[in-house]
Amino acid sequence: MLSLSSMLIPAVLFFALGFLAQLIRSDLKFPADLSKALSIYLLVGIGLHGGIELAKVDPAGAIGAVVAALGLGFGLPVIAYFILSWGIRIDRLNAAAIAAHYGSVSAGTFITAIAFLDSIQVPYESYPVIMLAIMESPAIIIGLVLANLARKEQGNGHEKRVSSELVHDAFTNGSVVLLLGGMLIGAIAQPTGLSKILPFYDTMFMGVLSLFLLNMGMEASRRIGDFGKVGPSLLLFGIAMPLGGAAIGLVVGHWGLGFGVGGTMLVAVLAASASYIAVPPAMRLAIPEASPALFLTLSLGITFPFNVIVGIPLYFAAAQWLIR
Amino acid sequence: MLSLSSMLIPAVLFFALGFLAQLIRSDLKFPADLSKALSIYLLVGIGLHGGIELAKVDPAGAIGAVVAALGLGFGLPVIAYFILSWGIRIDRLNAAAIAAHYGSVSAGTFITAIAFLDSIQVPYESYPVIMLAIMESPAIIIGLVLANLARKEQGNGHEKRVSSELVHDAFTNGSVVLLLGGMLIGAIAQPTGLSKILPFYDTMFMGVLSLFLLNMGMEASRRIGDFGKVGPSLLLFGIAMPLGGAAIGLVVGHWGLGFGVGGTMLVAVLAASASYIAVPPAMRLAIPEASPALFLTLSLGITFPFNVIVGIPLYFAAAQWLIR
Amino acid sequence: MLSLSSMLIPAVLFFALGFLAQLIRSDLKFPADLSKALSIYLLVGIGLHGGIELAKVDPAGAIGAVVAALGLGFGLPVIAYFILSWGIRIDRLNAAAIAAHYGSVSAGTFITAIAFLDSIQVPYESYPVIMLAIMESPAIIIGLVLANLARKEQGNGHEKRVSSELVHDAFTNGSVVLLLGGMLIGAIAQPTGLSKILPFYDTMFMGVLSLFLLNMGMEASRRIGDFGKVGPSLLLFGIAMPLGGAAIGLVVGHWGLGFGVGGTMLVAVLAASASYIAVPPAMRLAIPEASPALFLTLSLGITFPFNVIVGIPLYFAAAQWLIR
Amino acid sequence: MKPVKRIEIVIEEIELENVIDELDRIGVVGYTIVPRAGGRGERGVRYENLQGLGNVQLTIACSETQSIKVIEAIRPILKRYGGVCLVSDAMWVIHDS
Amino acid sequence: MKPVKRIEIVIEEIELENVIDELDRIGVVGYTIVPRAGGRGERGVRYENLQGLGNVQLTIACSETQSIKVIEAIRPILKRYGGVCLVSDAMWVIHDS
Amino acid sequence: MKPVKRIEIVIEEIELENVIDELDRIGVVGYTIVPRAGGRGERGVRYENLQGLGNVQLTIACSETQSIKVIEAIRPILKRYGGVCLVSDAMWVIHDS
Ligand SMILES: Nc1ncnc2c1ncn2[C@@H]1O[C@H](COP(=O)(O)O)[C@@H](O)[C@H]1O
Ligand SMILES: Nc1ncnc2c1ncn2[C@@H]1O[C@H](COP(=O)(O)O)[C@@H](O)[C@H]1O
Ligand SMILES: Nc1ncnc2c1ncn2[C@@H]1O[C@H](COP(=O)(O)O)[C@@H](O)[C@H]1O
Ligand code: NA
Ligand code: NA
Ligand code: NA
Repeated sequence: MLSLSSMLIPAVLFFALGFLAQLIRSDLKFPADLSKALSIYLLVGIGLHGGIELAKVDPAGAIGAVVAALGLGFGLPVIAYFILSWGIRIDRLNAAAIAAHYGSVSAGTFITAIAFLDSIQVPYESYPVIMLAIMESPAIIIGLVLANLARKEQGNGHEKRVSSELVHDAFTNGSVVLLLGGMLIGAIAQPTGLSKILPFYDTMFMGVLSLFLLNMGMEASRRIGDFGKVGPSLLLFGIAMPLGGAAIGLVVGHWGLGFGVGGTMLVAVLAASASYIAVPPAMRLAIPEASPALFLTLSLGITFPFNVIVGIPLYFAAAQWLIR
Repeated sequence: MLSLSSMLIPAVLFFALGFLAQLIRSDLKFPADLSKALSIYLLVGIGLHGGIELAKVDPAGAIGAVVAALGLGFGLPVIAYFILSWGIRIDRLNAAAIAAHYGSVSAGTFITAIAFLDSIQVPYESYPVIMLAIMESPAIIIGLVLANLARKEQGNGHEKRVSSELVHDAFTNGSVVLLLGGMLIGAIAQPTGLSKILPFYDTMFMGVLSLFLLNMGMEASRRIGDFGKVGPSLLLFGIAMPLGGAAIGLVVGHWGLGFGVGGTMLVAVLAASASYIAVPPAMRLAIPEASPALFLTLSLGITFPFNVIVGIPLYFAAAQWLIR
Repeated sequence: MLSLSSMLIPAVLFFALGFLAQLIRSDLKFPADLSKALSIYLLVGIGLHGGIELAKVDPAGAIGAVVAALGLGFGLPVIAYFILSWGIRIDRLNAAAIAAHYGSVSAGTFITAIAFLDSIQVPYESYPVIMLAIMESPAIIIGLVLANLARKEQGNGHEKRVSSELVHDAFTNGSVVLLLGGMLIGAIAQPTGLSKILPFYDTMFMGVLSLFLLNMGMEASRRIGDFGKVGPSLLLFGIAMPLGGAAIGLVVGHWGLGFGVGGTMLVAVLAASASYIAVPPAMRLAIPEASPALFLTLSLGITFPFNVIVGIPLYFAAAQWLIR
Repeated sequence: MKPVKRIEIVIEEIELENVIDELDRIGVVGYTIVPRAGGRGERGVRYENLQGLGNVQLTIACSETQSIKVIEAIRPILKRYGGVCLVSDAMWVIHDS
Repeated sequence: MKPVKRIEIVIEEIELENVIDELDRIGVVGYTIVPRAGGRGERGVRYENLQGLGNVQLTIACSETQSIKVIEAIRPILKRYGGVCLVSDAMWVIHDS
Repeated sequence: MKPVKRIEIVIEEIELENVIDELDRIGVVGYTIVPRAGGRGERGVRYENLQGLGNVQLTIACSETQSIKVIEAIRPILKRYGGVCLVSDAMWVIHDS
């Protein structure tokens, strides 16, 4: 029942519409610049909201969230890597690239989770937004470290050192800049001025999300063609990993951070989600030996739809069950 | 007086501004991706509104509208075809291509008509939106059937069968997907969630329309250069056909469907309008022998401006006169 | 204190964020079509607001503003030209091109000034918007006249007459068309219809400005690389000229037009601002011998940031001091 | 470096799908697409627009034998819908990946 | 297939109108435009931007005799505004439409 | 007109920066970029998207000696990331600016 109603929140329905449009081979075109524009708006908007909320709460409280975010950001990709290379036995370099995606987060999934909580009117803590911003980057570093270890073993000369340049790229990533920048502005901007820009970022937020998800549905659907290349065991990983991540997230959110149902569920979503915007180009550059057909299909074609349609209500139900 | 005030609704003024800007050869540029974005927004928005309204009314009542839409969608292109090939005596293939445009509809004209009704605060039925979605496709099929008959007569081998592929394209057209998808979401989405995205699709709707019409005014103006190629009799057709279509639409709306002034006028607008977004590429693919200089100039350069500036207030006055 | 609080209005903070993002070489991309879309929206929006306000006030009162705008538009570039060629002694053609930029205006700076006044809740006259529209063009003509004089002296054959074509381009410039068009529509459109599009142009205005300034911050930051080519004396000009212009604007606004603090400050901003959208391409075409590395770096890289961060609060303080 | 034929095709956006189907049919794997192109020819001016009636520029590097197949496959489409197809010689920098 | 000259011109967006006027003057009908290009040359870096100071890539296939006219018409513009113009040989796939 | 080599490179958007660094290193000043390209090759289909995994088309006109340096600099990148590099002959219309 929860699950069904959640299927029917507009965000999910627009995602499904886009997925379907592509499936029936509609000639519907969604300009790439439009989805870039929408994602800029969404990142700034979620940052602003977060910053405004955070300015109200105890900054000390944020420390726990920061530590948890770093823990998850560095821990999850390592777990994913071992499952992939020892469990599923795919080559180390693809394992490292995929692991980086699952260690990082998907802002789209996070915002959809917030749309879910809003539509069933459940409150949530403001700290998870910081975690979203922090968790973007660490996994990228881990991914490269793992790839270099793998290359060393294989003894091929292509080690690309974790150069300052690469760390720079990971932390000056466009998404991170917009999220942190938005949070800072939300926290320090002069109130009257802020009140003048908020209608833009408030009134339109969920509507813009609906168009963004329409497009992401189309992109997810485009990946289906590569399911063959991915193979059953990896496809299974694309569903098992978010479930495992969510479990860890629930523990961290509830016992680690003492969040309520809303906040705990959001931490689960962060841990369960896989990046499909920031990490793919980073891994393409850092681990060219890895196949985008694998990591994009898993993160965008499997895990993202799974989280949006099944995961979010499921993690919410789990959070309720934990905190009853 | 009605006509003058209608000239002064912002939608029309923005159309005129765009038309003028092009006429005076301003260097004003309107990015193609922006107009694609605006039309995606407008189609989803009109669909959503329609779906919400339709969820409130008796679904049985929709059946009449569906039947009427199919009747108009299949009937109007045939009428147009005979006028063009027997009356104006242009070659059969161009006749078929042009006929398809006039059998289909223009969402831009329909939404401008709604802007007109809103600004003079006249209510209207919700069924015409379904008709808008349904009437997009049939004319495309008819156009091809007519073209094939013509080709057979001319005995040139290029018959392109009304392949399942072509029917597929006609019905999975991007505009249709967005309209029907929006309607479905509007009808079934969970209310709280819907209330969160509506501000985006409500508050901004008429404003977005104003920018869209600014661009359409520019595009219409661009067609003037081809008036020479079109010739006086076809230019006359571009004004006579919408008048004839509107007359049929008034009859169908009033006596056929028993709509009020608003709804009857909208049916007239549907019948009077010619497609300039969905049908041109379909005809370009299906009837390459036909000249875009003819069908685009007629639908976008003549009929669209005529309907927006003269037609809409005229059809409204006629509907008032019918239903006094 | 005024200056600090002004630093903290969101408009300025977003500009700073964009500037910083580029400075730290973030991979943040801002689609060119998006900034074109935002500027179309902002120009129409500011025009509409202006037109609505102007419809309320005494049209006779506008005459003074028009005269003042023409005076500043024709006078400022001449002043700038003499400072550049006699004072700083740069070649005449670059002097002419740069002068044209400083004689014209920056809508972005003007709108940021309005954001500033709104956020400290200071009222302002509606006439300056007309001045904004009028001041776009004259400087372009002056720039070319000066360039031709220079070419005559140098006796090189490349005189490009102030052809009707060029005057045409100056006055049919896209920004001018959108500003004047928006003003006209705001003044004459039917009220109910207008009330339906205003939410779009009101609610979102300051938010859209924030994204536009984010991008302009990035663009300004990009110019830093050319500071070397510009050299210290020209860089100084980029700060001294707006200060001088502002002084003239304050005199014109207060004694010439009898405006209050808000209006006087806006006239100062108009005189202080340098065009970085409309004039660069015009000068590139008219004076190809001039280096974009100079005029773009000065107007977009120096004067625009200076006005947005330091100038606006400064000119406001000066206006307050004048009119206490 | 190995000598190849460089085939440059300009067609309408809406025809691209058909052309790619043809390439698949004759086994041509590689091509580069530059979308949002405009131009002018016998059929008048074309530019990127809402209707998708603009052009795309398609570049194909292939062996001479393949190039002949491509040309034969493309010619009827050009005949029917217009467009241009230019063929020239080039050297392909081999990177044996 | 008939031999033609392939002329490839890169100029600033804002000059395009002038160049097309020149082509009309010398009777060149066909050309292809790729807008939103960027690049670097003597005059520094250019990229698509709000001011329209980016580049466009213009491709013209024409006879040798026409190509000479085009080059003569384009040269002063290149001299004044910068840009490049490359000329090479190509075969035009005829589709006698 | 002077004879030059026309080098046409298609690579992923994200690699562009590295390639330009290489060009700077070997002293190549001029190039033209056509962004937002797509295509297909050994590594499957690519198109402009949110992730910036589309292609860019890079055109370089330079002397034969420079062309050799460019090719040597580009080859390892192509080997590692894929893409194509075509080299052909062209005449550069000199405008001695
Ligand atoms: N001579 C030419 N040189 C370059 N491009 C051409 C030429 N002729 C046609 N084209 C391109 O091919 C498209 C279709 O040509 P057409 O079918 O002749 O109208 C035009 O829009 C141009 O982009
Ligand atoms: N050697 C070259 N190879 C390719 N394109 C070039 C070359 N030189 C210049 N260009 C293009 O022509 C434009 C103008 O060049 P310039 O006038 O030298 O600054 C540049 O922005 C490039 O797009
Ligand atoms: N034979 C070809 N002709 C033209 N472009 C190609 C060819 N092969 C590859 N490309 C381009 O180079 C990109 C990368 O190729 P690849 O690394 O083989 O996947 C593709 O997306 C195409 O844009
Ligand atoms: Na994760
Ligand atoms: Na119709
Ligand atoms: Na000024």
